[in-house]
Amino acid sequence: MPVKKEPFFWLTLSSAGIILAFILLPLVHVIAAPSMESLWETFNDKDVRKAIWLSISTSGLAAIISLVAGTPTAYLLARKEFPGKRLVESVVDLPIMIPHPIIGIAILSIAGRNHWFGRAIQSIGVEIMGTTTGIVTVLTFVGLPFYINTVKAGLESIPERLEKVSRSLGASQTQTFFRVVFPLAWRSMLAGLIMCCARAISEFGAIVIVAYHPMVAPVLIYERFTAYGLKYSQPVAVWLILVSLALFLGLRFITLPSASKAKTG
Amino acid sequence: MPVKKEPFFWLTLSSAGIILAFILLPLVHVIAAPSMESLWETFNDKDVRKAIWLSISTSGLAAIISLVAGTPTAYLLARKEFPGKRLVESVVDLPIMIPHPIIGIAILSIAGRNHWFGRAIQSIGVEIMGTTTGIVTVLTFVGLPFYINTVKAGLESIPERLEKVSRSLGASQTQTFFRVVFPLAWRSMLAGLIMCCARAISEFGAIVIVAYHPMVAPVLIYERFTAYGLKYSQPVAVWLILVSLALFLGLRFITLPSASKAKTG
Amino acid sequence: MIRIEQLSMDLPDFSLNNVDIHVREGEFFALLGPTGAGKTLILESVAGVGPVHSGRIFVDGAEITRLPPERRGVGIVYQDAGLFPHLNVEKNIAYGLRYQKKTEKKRLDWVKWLMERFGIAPLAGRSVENLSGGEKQRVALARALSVKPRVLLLDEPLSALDPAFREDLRNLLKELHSQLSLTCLMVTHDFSEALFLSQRAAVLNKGGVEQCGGVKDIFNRPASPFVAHFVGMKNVFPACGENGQVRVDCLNLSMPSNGRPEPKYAAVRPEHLLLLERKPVQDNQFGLFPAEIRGMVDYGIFCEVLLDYQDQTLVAAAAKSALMSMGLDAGAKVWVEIPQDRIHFF
Amino acid sequence: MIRIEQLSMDLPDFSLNNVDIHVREGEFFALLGPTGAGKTLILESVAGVGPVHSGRIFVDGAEITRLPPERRGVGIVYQDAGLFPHLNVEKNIAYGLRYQKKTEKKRLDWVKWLMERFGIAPLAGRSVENLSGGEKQRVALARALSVKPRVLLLDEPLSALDPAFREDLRNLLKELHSQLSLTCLMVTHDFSEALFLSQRAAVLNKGGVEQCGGVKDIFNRPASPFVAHFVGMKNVFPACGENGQVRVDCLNLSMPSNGRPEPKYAAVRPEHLLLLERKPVQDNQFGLFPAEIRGMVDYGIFCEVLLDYQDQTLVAAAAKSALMSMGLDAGAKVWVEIPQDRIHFF
Repeated sequence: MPVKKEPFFWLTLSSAGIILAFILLPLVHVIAAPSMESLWETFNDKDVRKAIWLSISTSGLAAIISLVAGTPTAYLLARKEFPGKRLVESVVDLPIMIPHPIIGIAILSIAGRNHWFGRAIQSIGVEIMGTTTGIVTVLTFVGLPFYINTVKAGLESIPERLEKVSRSLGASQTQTFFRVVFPLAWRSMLAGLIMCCARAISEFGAIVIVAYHPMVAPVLIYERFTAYGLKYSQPVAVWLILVSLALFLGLRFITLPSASKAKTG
Repeated sequence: MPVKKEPFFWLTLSSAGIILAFILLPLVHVIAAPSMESLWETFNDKDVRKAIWLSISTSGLAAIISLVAGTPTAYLLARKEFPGKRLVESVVDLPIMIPHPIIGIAILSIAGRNHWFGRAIQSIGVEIMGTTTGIVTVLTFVGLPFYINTVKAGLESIPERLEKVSRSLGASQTQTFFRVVFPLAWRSMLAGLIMCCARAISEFGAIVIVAYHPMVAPVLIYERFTAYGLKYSQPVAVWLILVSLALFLGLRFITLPSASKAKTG
Repeated sequence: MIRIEQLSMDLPDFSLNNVDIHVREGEFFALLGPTGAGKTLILESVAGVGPVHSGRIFVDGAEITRLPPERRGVGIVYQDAGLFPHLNVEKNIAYGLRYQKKTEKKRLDWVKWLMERFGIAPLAGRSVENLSGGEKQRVALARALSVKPRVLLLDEPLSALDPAFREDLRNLLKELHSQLSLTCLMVTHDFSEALFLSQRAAVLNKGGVEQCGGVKDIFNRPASPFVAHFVGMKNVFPACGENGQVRVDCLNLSMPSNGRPEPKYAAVRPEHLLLLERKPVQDNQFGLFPAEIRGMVDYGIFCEVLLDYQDQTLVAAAAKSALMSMGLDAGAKVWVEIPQDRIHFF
Repeated sequence: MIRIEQLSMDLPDFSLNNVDIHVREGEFFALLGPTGAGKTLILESVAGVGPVHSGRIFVDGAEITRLPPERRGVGIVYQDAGLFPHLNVEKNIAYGLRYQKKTEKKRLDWVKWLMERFGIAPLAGRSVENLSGGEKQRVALARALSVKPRVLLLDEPLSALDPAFREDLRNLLKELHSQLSLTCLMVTHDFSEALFLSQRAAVLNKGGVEQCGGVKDIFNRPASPFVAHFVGMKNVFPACGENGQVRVDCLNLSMPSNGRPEPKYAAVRPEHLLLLERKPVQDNQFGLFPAEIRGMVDYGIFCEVLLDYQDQTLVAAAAKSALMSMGLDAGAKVWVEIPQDRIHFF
């Protein structure tokens, strides 16, 4: 491009550079800071392994619950027009905007004995406070919007016409879903699962209210930090970052082909 | 629609109902639980007002920093094609996926004396740990991706052709930005500011590491919860929810016209 | 075979009012109308994949208004083919056979036969994404016919195709219709397609039926100014009749009424207006008058010529080479002749 | 006035190779070519808003290759008008005047004059979103001319318009060009636009210039099979010449060479092929042979007729009513006559 660059161009470039440095510098340092030795030691620490595993398993469970409960809702929002649709969409987005400790407080409030819902679930033996159930509930609450929004966008990109043709060929709506919609939407559903999982793994503020114990990884990191200081929390952080990055790369990998398709098409 | 409904249809409807209940029930309860009296009392509590104000002001500052630093970057990502663009986009998205306490630890790590950056800023008197500066840094870190992604999408919807025409008419790139791009993009920039603000207000995990004091509202709520229990944290939560909801409604209000336009256009 | 009774629907930006249509067994029926006239909505209501607010739909004498689409026995082919992008050609065609009571072998034979019949056997394993428009429509047709529907619905099946492919597929549709004695209901905005393919037609305008009948009849004898314009009779003038004569006052024309005593309009096709460089010798000729060329609209090889005569605008059509050899351009004066037998009164 | 020298660019899915174009002062020059031939890229490189990988561009003798767009004095009008949606008609037109050394009053007068000249004065306060396509292009033209550019670049200015508006704007462009003695460089894929508007033209194909010269010259004497097809000479056959004769072997034609001794191709326009129902009486006529109609492509009032003669395919064009009155359809046998003076050798 032989046209001379304006100051404007250099401004955009330097602002991008500053932002990249701002994001990468702390993250790279926190990964690079601990010695291999301390990383290895942390890896052999039973508590750390347990916490990371609890983080992964509860987040995964939250993602699966989102899949089961969220897919039909995403389909409804992608396909049907109805009065109040924007309101429903707003409610689905709500958990993104609510401060994290409040989410924990809200969930605890209705799980307690002074709310009919709390009494109902306690009578069948479900306890929220300080249990894995509670953690999964919190993580589903924060992860669900990410799943629904991702899958909704994916479903919207499938022409409704294909479903109409399928039904005219003799398939019921359920059969149409599994033979036409699912094969075309599984990629966005997988992306939604990962988004949901990643959001769930990163949660701390709501969990720390509902269940300090059993300890998920972010809580463990927080505890190590408050109890022993920065240096002792860093190795645990590295392991959790690696899990997050793996999810993140998986997501990029899954969305990459469809994004490049959208560009050329 | 006289065609008979399938079980599939009722499935989507009931799943949507369950999800709405799951999200709304706890939030409505947490708002409705405290008595007017305790709400008023909390409102008169100096600490509460100070914390909420700190939350609002630091989030607002983070949003403004995002505006200044993020707008050129969003413009670059929306307009230019360059090798490694996807990588830059991935880095910008990173803060969304990193567990919140780790963000705090990462920022603290490079702000300390055993990192050149920490020594550099401390030598000019900038302290991160336990300061408002630290809070703003953390909130900028978590809010920036939301601002950049929103503005980038907004800029992409403005035809580049308009800028080309403007320049052929004698306007420089900077003049073009202020006379063409900004008037068409200010709505998405405002939406980006609000998104960034809302994300920042909801942050807890990263702040609690970097700066337990001065107390932002989520930290105050957490402290009241751990020190005095659920009942004493709820009134504070109500006030913070109201702030979040105001932002949320503002966002919906701003994005509504452009969304309906996109539908008919 | 298909009977639509008092079909109505009310959508935010469109409404359909009490449409009655009857398609006979084995007939090729065309639903004509401009874009946005509600043609596709009618088609989808027959297939059961669109909204119906009131009215009833019968196929083969049985009411199907509330039947789910998969139990209606109605095939549908859309303008954009609507092939399943995740299935190859063969699997697209075989899609509906799972719901038919047939042995695996019979199914395979039937799909094979269909692909042979539609000339797409060599494409069997190909992804549908890379097919040409014409090939896609062939696959869509084969797929719709695979389940032997009682009725075939066609939604502008030719519109998205290049002119060359269009003719191909048009011939194929004509063949299929006569060979398989299919009952077809086709939506189109192109009258020449209807003229070629269908026996009867209905012209829709603003959510209502404007004229219904034999397609040649509509073409030659439109019953309203809208239909006249739609079938290409672009010159429409008010007319009146008395004393065994019909008159077009604005053109100073008068002729025997021939048993059509009360016409309201007279219409002529652009290609039936003759353009002459100078006044012919025999002076007392019928329908001859001077006009000025206001402009020309270029359609490639041929032009539409807009003519001003007194307060009237006439539209003529002529080959560009003829216009060039006459040296005609905007502003030129010409003589226009309207042959008496080309005027349609209604 | 505009001189483009050895312009090249390499994009992921397109490349432009060493294009040389020279537009003289006051000339209307057309850049012709099919979609994707790189026409708009050339235009944008002149305006300074597109990439240039090598080559040089001069306007008025001064090199502008590395100049920012706002200092080039080049106006540009895009196919979709590219109006600023947040400004009304008047403000769109006045946009560039801020960078001109003029008093406020002079600016207002000038904008007023422009709006009068372009017939858009009544729209001054209107939002540009609700204008018709033709009105939008008028505003875009007025805006481009408001800053008195040395050169006006037009990117398919007529393509997005309805046929009726198209003629309007075409006439306006012609008027403007002669009245203001503008230097115009227009990109188009429609040869008839170039024929009407421009004096000289260049035909682009696959990123290179295929033929350049007077536009009538290109129309009548295309120099390559690509250009022949592009200007509508759809019948192209190999030819050869010897002993003062030129021959088209595949059609068994032979005639005096008239000083064009070594032609490689012979070409005829479809509208110059005559279709006859039966063999005419005088038998020894030139260029007369029997053919079979393979198909017809319907273009509304008129048809292209595809003809098979031995191994060759010929394309003729005729009015649909003429074809109908002859009763011709696919499969029919006809006689085809090629008038000797209609054949172009190159």
